[in-house]
Amino acid sequence: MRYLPLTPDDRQQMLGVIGAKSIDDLFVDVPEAARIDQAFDLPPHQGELEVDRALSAMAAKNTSAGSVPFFVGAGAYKHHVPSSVDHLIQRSEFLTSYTPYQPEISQGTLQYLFEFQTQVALLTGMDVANASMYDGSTACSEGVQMAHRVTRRNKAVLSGNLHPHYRAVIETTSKFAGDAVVALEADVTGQEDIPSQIDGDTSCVVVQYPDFFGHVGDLSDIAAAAHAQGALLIVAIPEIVSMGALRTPGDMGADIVVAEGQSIGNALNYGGPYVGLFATRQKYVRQMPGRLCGETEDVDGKRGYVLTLSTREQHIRREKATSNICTNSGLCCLAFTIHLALLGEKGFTRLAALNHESACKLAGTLEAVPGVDLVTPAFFNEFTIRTPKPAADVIEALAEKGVLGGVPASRLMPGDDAVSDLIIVAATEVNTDQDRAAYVAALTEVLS
Amino acid sequence: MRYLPLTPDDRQQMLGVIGAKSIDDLFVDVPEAARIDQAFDLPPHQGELEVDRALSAMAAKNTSAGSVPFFVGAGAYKHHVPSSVDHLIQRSEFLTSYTPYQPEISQGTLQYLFEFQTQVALLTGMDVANASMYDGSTACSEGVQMAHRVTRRNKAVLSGNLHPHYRAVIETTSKFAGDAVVALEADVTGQEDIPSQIDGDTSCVVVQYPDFFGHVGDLSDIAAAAHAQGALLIVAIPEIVSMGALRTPGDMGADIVVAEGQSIGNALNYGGPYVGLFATRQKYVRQMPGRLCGETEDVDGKRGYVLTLSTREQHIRREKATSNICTNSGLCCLAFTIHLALLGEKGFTRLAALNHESACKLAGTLEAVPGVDLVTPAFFNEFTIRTPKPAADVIEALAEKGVLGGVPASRLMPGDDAVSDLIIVAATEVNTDQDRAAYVAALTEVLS
Amino acid sequence: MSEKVTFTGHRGLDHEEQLIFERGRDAACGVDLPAPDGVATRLGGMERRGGVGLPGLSEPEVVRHFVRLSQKNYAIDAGFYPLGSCTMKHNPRLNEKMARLPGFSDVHPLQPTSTVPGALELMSELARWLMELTGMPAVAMSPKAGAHGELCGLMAIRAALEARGEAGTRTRVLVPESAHGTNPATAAACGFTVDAIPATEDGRVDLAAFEAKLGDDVAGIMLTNPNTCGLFERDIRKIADAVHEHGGYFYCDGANFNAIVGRVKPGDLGVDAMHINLHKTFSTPHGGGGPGAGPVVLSDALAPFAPLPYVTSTGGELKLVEDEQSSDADPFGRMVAFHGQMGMFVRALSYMMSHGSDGLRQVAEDAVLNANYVLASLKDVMTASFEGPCMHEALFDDRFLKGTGVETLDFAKAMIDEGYHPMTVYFPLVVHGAMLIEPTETESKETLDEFIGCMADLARSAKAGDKARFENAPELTPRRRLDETTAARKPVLRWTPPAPAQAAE
Amino acid sequence: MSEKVTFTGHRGLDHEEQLIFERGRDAACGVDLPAPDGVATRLGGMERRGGVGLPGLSEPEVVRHFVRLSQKNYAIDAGFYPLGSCTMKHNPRLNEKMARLPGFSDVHPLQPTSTVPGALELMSELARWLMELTGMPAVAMSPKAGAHGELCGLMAIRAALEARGEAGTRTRVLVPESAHGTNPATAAACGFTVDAIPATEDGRVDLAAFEAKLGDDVAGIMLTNPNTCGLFERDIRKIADAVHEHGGYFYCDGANFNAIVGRVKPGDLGVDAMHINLHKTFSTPHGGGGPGAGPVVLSDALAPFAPLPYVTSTGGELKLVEDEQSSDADPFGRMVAFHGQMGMFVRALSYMMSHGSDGLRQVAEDAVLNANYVLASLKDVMTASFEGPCMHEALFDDRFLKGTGVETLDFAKAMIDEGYHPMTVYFPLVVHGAMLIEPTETESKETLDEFIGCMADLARSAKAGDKARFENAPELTPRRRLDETTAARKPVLRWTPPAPAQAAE
Ligand SMILES: Cc1ncc(COP(=O)(O)O)c(C=O)c1O
Ligand SMILES: Cc1ncc(COP(=O)(O)O)c(C=O)c1O
Repeated sequence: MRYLPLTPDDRQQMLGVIGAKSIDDLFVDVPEAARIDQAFDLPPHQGELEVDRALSAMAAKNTSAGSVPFFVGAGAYKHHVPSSVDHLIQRSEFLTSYTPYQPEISQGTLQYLFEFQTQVALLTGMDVANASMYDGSTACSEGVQMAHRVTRRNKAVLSGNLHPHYRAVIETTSKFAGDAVVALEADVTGQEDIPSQIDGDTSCVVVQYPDFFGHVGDLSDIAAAAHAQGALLIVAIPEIVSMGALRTPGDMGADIVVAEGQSIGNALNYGGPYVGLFATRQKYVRQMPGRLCGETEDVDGKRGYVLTLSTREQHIRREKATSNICTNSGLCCLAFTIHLALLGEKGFTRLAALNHESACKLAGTLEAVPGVDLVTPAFFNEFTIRTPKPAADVIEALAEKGVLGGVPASRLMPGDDAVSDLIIVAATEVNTDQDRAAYVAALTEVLS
Repeated sequence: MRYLPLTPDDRQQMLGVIGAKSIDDLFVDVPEAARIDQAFDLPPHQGELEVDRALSAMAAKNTSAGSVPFFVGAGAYKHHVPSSVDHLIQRSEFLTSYTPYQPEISQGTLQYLFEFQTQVALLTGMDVANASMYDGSTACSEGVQMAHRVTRRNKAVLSGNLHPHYRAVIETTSKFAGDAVVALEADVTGQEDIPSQIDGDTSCVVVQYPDFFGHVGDLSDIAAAAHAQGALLIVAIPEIVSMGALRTPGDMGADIVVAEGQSIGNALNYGGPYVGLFATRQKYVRQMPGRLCGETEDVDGKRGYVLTLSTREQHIRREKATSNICTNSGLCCLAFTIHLALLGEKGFTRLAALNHESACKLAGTLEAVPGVDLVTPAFFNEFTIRTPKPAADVIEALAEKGVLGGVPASRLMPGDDAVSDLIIVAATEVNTDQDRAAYVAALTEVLS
Repeated sequence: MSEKVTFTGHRGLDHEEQLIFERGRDAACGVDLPAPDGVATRLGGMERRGGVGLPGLSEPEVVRHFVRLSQKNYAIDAGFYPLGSCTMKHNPRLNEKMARLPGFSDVHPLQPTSTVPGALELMSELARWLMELTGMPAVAMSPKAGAHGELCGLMAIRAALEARGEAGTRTRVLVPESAHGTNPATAAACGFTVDAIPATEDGRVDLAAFEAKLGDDVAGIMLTNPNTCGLFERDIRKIADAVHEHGGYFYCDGANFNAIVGRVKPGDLGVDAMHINLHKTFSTPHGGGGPGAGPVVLSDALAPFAPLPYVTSTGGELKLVEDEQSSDADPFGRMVAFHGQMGMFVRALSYMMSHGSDGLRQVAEDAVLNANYVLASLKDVMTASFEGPCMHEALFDDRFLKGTGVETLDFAKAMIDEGYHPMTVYFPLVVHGAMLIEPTETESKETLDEFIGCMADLARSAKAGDKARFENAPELTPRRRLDETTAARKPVLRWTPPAPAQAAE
Repeated sequence: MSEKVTFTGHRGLDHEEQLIFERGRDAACGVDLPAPDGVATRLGGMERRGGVGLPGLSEPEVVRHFVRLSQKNYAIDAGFYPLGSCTMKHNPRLNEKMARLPGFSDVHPLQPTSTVPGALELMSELARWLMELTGMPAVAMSPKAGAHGELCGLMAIRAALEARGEAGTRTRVLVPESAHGTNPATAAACGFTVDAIPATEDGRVDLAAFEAKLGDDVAGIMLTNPNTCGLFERDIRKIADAVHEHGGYFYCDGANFNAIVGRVKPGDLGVDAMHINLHKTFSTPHGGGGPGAGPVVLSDALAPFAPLPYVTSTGGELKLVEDEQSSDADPFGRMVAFHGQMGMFVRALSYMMSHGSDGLRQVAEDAVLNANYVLASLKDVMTASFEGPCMHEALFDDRFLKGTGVETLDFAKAMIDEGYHPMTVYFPLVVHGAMLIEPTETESKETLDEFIGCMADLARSAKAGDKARFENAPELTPRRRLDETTAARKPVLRWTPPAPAQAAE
């Protein structure tokens, strides 16, 4: 078996050194009843060629985003990732190392984490960021928990236009942690009144930006209202590319910013692995979840980096830790850091402009399809349309025509009749004129 | 432009340091008439996404070997290459370095070349091998030139069953070098009488093993006949995997062995880059073409490797060099070395057995197709069949049915009527029962 | 072997490397994007104010930067990395290739399910392997890492208690002292109080102490098996039965499943929930800290509460259940957006299929054999913490260093100079100055022999009083020991532009 | 910065690594292949006798072995590599990805041409770019590297002479002294005699000497432009005309086309044949020594003799011409099996399309600017061999080291300790102790400034008599200076199994 270096001879010799007669001697502590000798109902080992063929056949059954006009978003986005990103993250020294517990031989990982933290802080307009969470949704839930710790309160107010999965994760976590959640109804107009929901028990308000339907609006009033009550404003950003075009949450008074970083450097991967971004104000640093990398010096006075403020973490603080997270999204951070380094200021802002323009062009043509209404007057690269037929059916019919046209809001808000005719449509720099034309043609047909 | 680090500011500053007003000042030595200012009839720069799309569209027009039942050989073979091979050869330190002129910082390249040389010597049954030639055909031609140097004669006798491209390369080179070539007629039976062609002027005999039609036979008599006349035996091996199953040329008295190494570690690549293997007897080392890597010690007494015997080479010996080769097939050697290291003794011999078995199975079923004759009674993984219709038409008809069934001998021997009904068919470990069944079904239809 | 000081600070192949922020130039860029056409924007007045502050670099600069950074890292691919509890085994490149097939990597979690039958097939096939190997009837696939899997398991337990109306009373979770930090942290995050169980002299749960702690307020136990001392909990079946008798559930931390896969089915041990670190047992790469994946197998008692989403199969037809409305069961909620770590699923399945039923059993056997070989070879030069055979990792403590002035940390740092990544140190907490060595099954006897020789030599050195070899270590690395105290006291967590030169006052 | 000796021989991240032959075990294997079914063989009695002698290693061992070897190499991706004449520029990964598209990498050279229209399209598109950029009417695509391209060009010249009935008389080829070794070697391989032309004081061909050598027996001249001193041959047009007048042909070595692409068309200079190193000008990676590709552009005079195979286009329809029977022209023969370096063609076209017409011109300008910046910045501390602006590379000689006891080689080795790959040394032969620095256009000003600073510091050191810095260099590398003399005197070119212990006599 190709991954196992020990030969039968080696095994014999080693058993001899150990003083064991057979390998079974080493499993003596296993209760007899639990020792398995019969085979599993699983196939035997296979060569590369056979495994490759079997998995390739499975993969071939899926319609990949790059192979069709593609407009699906709602929390994960199809972008072009430069080829050097994937090349670099596969370098053995990045791919096959672990958490930088030994900083002397982990400066590579530590330095990119420091760069990542800086990038995230810059993008969100915040002071500091951690070295990643699993994804946007779990980062968001961790944000709520942190707000509870900071404010010593335990009620979170959630915008109704928060991604339903994010909301569900917060609700699930809060339910078991014994925390309260006030979740507003979805508001397709983007006009919900959040400030009125905030009271003296509120630890935090969670809003999404751009929101689930694509609306972009000023959050300063919400921040002010929250702060007035001693609560924190948490802003969740599912499409981090938007930060190349939009005012930052930091600029509008956010206390915690969480985001899904997938768009930069990472593939769609049917939902994971992704990378959760987590940023906050300097003063809250010691309440942050997750790993932090900090600058320091070695004994020769050379600048270097280490994991720091570990006393917040589970391996030191155990049940008093700020989070239970251990393994995070290391390699996805790296992909993010490299892609963003390639983009730089010019590339990142242009990428955002191209995304917005792609969405504007698409919105313009879809609006013109008879029966279709644009629900979101202002947006970044994602907007919502209302169709005269049930959105889920429309999307299915489009898929049959080879166009992946977006996400029916009903898929994520299954109980809510008010959204059954809404499609959330995303457009990015990868969409071409032909893609848009194909969408319009297919949609026109489906609706006629 | 993403690959160019200089900014307009940088350029200005640098011109200042140089004391030039504009970049044109640096091109003053170009005759005025030759200075170009008009644009070329070529598109402007493009982003990754655009280039990727354009080239992917071109690639998609080709039928890849892995996507169909595939039996094409005649000097290049479809094998499975383990994924770690391509991963490792893309490591920056291998991919973006050059000829190891500075051994202190090139031990990685030098050590694998030393391992490569050893592997090639073992496979061919020879004493020593060089660090690669461009491919099998050019290696073969270099072998002839070397034989001329060793024997101080200049007439080469070529078997008629030498790959026509190899023969053409030798003839072309020899024509301009002023050397004589006696090339026999192709002999489909594999019974040609070579010894009778050797005389006192003959510097070398070149035979292919297995030969162009797939025949395998003992070369000892040819070696003896050559040696009796003071000539050398050059054996060309287009399918190096055969060395896992067949007697080595070294074992049969060959003096120079050249081979195409593509099968191990390297993709089909529509014909290149490939890797030429070149092995010989110890006593002829100083007449070898190409680079050689040798073992030595550094000033601290540690074992290390260097390029050696460079006085044979063009950069030292100039017009007296043993060859004009400079850039060779470095990275293809590396792929070869890694793949063969993964295979090892067990894997390599089993791979050869599987190839042979695949061919035996295929030959067995094709033989049974009405009208088809097997021309080669003994073979390794490639054999020749005679079909009742012109082979070129049969192959084209098979391709239309989605089966790439081999090479019509007439494609490579266009003048020779005797071969117009012959198809050279290769089978390897990648062929499945389904592939074979598809071939038989398609062939039966085509011939009916 | 030189004290040579260089002008550039670089040292041969080892390059000093600044931060990208220190190298960037405004006009440089590492991508070529077309200029926008200038269509009217619809940002609703929410345009970004001011620049982002990102550095501009060309592609060659970016590539070189990250290549240089990589060269400052230790990695499995480059050397022996016996980091206990982390299972740093070989990461086959086939798995990377499979995960990058566009049919897996380039599909969106919310594109119509009808367009991704192969994705559902992959998840369901991986689930089948996991259930068969663990002998458990259900598996929750979405957790994103081990700790997240723990949370999933405890939530399922709590949901089951709720269904029984006992969530309010059963609030205590028993956690052995030797447990990984994520265990107590998770229990707390899930609203439980944590009650520590002491270990016996032989490194297992103290059965008497454990039984004494059982009671009506106990929600369950979180037990790691094989445990973090690398030992099989001999009384595991008794523990399971006892906790069940007392109305609690048995959460098993399966991070060490590597040691027993193919030889023991956790289902036979009375486990109610167990997470599996795909990035340990099934070799998805550790990637400098992640990502991982932590599917949780569940017993019949907990299966109904498995979180959303999940894939069901009826008559061979696969269906993705994403919301309560479509669920026949009682999912306790949702742990994450979308469906889990698909990229890791592909890699893990590729690994499992490569090994097959026979190979996975061999994996456990070789992992255990390698650990015992190290244990047997070093027990006379170092101090093994416990008697008898270990499972996949060998635990030593610092008694052999007593009086030498060398501490576990120094010993670890000296190993770095010798070309090794140190073992896990100071964990588990149940022994003093712990050194937890996990060789994994993908290391050869030759590698172990070299390692054993080196460890013996270091132990001899320490005993012979050669303190300098340890105190000054590491000396041969891109950086030497770093000042962690200052780092924590005055945290510098991001780059900031240098302050402009102060005007003279 | 430590003299520390280690037990293992490893030094931190730098591992000693044996040969695979020294680590192999018979029973180990790095692949899983199914057992053959046992069908009767048809080898005709030609079974291999005895084993091959290959070592057996598992996949993890093989991966680690080659990763460790890689870590002993310098590379462009890791640092500045100003190896003159070799154009060590950035190798974009996009090109690697494109070359691996199955439609390019997994197609066979002899599968029916009807199944590879995209391959012909790619070759013809690349040919179009090369012809347009060089201003030449034809290109032979099959040569496998620069030297092979030279051979192709000289064969075309000889074929043309043959067609004129002058092959027997025109046997002399003029080659400047400064030429790359492949030039004279190629001329000789093609049956010509080589006649060297001296250089002028300013590093160009001595026009008078050249003209004096012209005559009826001259087949042509092989002239490198820009030449190997990094200078544009100002008289190139005159040289071309003179050689043409005398009935000869002008072969231009285009290895340095990088310096002028987009600014000068060799076709305007009277060139008859010129090879282009795709692995230099168009950035296909150097791969530790290859592979490269050396297409040759041809003038109208030589085009009819271009070798087989080639692609023609009639009315947009592409056709692959593989044999004389199907050719309308007079191909001089065939240089290689199949159709050339397709994998390199894809990479080169990807590179060209990325830069475009505008970008390629910028490539030349930046390459020349970078070289002149180095020249201007170092001409006072080192000795520049020639006056005036250079093209893409700056040539220095060892006059500035006179009396220091430091030689060019020592200077180069000291650069290694400072983190650089040395420039090309002792080439070209026309100056003493040559140092040929080619920065390429993909290096930033910051990198050049750091390099210039270091070179100045080294020059100061040498002049200040700090010989140790040079003589002992390199000290910070995996190996220090190696004994090349013994290597050549008693060549050990392969591993051989250790001899069994000798019986006592
Ligand atoms: C015993 C044990 N439990 C739980 C975990 C947590 O797993 P993860 O890091 O994937 O969250 C670990 C990982 O370090 C572990 O070793
Ligand atoms: C000036 C010059 N001519 C010719 C060559 C030969 O090219 P290749 O190495 O591709 O055969 C080189 C390469 O080193 C060169 O620099």
